[in-house]
Amino acid sequence: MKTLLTIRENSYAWVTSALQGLAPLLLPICNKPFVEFLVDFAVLAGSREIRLLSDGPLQEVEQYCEDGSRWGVQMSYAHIKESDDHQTIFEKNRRFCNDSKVMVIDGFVFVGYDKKNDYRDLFNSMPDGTVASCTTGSIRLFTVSESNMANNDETPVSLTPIDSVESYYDLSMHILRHESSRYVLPGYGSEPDSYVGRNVTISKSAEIIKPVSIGNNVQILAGSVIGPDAVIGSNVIIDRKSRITESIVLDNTYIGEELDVEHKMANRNTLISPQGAVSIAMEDPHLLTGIKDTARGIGNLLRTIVHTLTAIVLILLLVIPFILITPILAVQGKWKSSRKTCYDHTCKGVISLPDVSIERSGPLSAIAFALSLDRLPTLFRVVGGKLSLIGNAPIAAEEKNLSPPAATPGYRPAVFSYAEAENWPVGGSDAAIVERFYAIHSNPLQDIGLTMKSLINRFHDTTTA
Amino acid sequence: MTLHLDTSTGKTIGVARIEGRLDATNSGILLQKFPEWLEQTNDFVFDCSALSFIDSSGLGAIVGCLRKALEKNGDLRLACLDPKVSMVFELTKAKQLFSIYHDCHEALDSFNTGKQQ
Amino acid sequence: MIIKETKLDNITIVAPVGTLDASTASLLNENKVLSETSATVVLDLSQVDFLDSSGLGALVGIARKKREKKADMVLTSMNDNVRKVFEITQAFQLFDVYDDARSAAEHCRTKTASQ
Amino acid sequence: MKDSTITLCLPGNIRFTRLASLTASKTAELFLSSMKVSKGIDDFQHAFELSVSEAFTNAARYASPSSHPQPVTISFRFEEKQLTASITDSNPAFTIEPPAPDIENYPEGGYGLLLIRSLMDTVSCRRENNTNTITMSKQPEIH
Repeated sequence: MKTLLTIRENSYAWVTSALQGLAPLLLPICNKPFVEFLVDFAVLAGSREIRLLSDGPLQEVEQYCEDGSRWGVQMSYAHIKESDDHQTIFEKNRRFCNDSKVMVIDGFVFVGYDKKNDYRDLFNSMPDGTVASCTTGSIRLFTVSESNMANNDETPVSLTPIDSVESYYDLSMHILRHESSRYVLPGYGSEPDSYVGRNVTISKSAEIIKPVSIGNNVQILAGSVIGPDAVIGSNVIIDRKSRITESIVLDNTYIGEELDVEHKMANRNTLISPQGAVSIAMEDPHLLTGIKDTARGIGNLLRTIVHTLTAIVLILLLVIPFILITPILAVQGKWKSSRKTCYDHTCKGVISLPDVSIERSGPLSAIAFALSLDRLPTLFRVVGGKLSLIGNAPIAAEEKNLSPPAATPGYRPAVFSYAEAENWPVGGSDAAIVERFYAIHSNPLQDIGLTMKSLINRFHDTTTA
Repeated sequence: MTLHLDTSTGKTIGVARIEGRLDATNSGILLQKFPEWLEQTNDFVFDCSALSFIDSSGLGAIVGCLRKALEKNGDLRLACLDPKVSMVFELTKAKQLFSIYHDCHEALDSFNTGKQQ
Repeated sequence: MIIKETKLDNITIVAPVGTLDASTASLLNENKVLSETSATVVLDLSQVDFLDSSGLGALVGIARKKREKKADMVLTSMNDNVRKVFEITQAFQLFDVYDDARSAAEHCRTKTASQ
Repeated sequence: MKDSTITLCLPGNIRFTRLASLTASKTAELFLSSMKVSKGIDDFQHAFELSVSEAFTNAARYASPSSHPQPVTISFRFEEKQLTASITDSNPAFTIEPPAPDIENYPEGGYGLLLIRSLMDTVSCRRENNTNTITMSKQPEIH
């Protein structure tokens, strides 16, 4: 059995207008791209070869599915014309269809099936003809040699049109609530109705109410309530005390503090009400914002300048106490200097950094610590542009157990960390949230303030200790 | 943003029509005018039928007006929220603070019957 | 560049071999079946290993002239790299693309017969 | 291999187009082998083959139609993470931003720069000392 998937541009035009920035054929349904459900079903029906046909662009879906080897199938792609009927489509793909029973899934439709069923024998034994159909699509079987068509009365699968924001929303919610066990959904489902992806940090005080599906690289901050019935995409931040119920938050979206997202869809800075498809694009970055994968451009240049200048000022301030105090501490053996290898900002290369620890006994070392003299050697790296002044605590290259920085968007190794500024214990998972938050939200001027805050925190630490 | 006084229901109610966008550029004007309006009456209806966009500072201004009215034992009720604007009220939970009516008459009548939505 | 021609009933299958770029596009334009006759033709691309915008431009021009004469040129059997050029330029909208030259020819024959 | 530069100087005649594009394809292959990349090789090679074919055709087509055409220089630079190709000619200045072709009207040209821009990560054109240079770079996908 082979499968032909024919999806016409006009059937998914609504996605392009309502959900900007999304590739229609990769529209996530409970965090799994639409096309992958079709591929799964084709595999379940015994197909080893799948061809995707469209009168619209196929580039994005082709980049995602590649040659299909991920699913153990051979995928190919071809173009049809808007006016082509079934017969013409068949003629255009005759070489592909020859000598085999072919299943044609036509339309931008969701095929409801159950992974526990065996569709292979069922479909092979069925006569040619329509297996299932709905207003916007159908599944048909045919073989080149046979010509007797029959309609099959018993319907082993269901078809649901995905023709509007509302039908998309309803379908996603229906699957999440009632049918998630019928499909292979992405993420680690340690318990039923809860699918959670990689690199997801959930604050201790946040509450997750099943059923939920959460993508990769997601931060859920303190006091938030996720669910019931929430689909959270990848690269999403839900800020403090916000509630997401009966809603879909699509990829690359930031949801601000103390918000109530109920019965809605959020896509970057756009909030959509599925009924009647009302949508509003927020202009407040602290309500809803899109998240960029990496910070680039002029903001970064400004940041580099600000960081460098501040580092120079700090070096000038600290250099005299450093010259006076460190030699004494070194003689006393309280100044322990070594080097450690950390990931650089590209996450691919590594940098070697001086690593100083001060044994905290006696007034002199307390002063040295309060003044952050141990950070002075690394400050020079900021001037050299290798480090940021404030950002993430550098992740040591050996620490294989931690999530690699490649999975932490906006990772900037720095002398001081945002977590320190906010007085969070460095290295914990909560610290990761704080650093992540500022990596996306801070501006260069705020950075100076936060640097001062972390200096004061360290000062305060020693005086109260 | 101008106020007219409506006495058709027997009570003096300040009705203001909020038009266009209410955002950081003009929410200050509303906050400036409201104390003057409060000298004329304590009960208000904001007719939002022509309000097409609101952001958090606009929302902050309306909530500020409500607080001032409540302090004087009055109320500020909203009428004719556009669906988009309504979504922002829902999202920020501001919807829970206000009595919201479908049209201006309903909002005006509500002050007499004592009925609140 | 070699251009092979085979006939299936009254439909000619033209199969260029090699590369379709600026240096060879003129050879296509000089081909009689493609550029001069008003007969529908099948262009078999199975042996074209590379096509750039000059090659694409030639195909678009030939197709336009064919359609002005109420005939057509359909394409068959393009490889992935050739298809990519059609994809990026959206030129796929202009052509009927088949995966097999023989069935394309048959389909063309029945279509022209019914007209 | 890093920081190597390969330069090819061809007469500005479209008859040499295939030599330019095949060199680009093979250079891209060589670059990938030094990067130890195992996925997307064909796409990367094809991107350079096609883009250089387009840029060379452009340079050669607008060259003066004399019997001794101006030479076109193609150079490839192996950088740390990307491969860069530059095509330099000494034709009169030309506008670098042709309008995107309107596909409905069967345009026969104007696809060249569209293809280059879609296939390459960065593309820049500049004119200096009476020469035009188009420079384009692409980074292989690392999985």
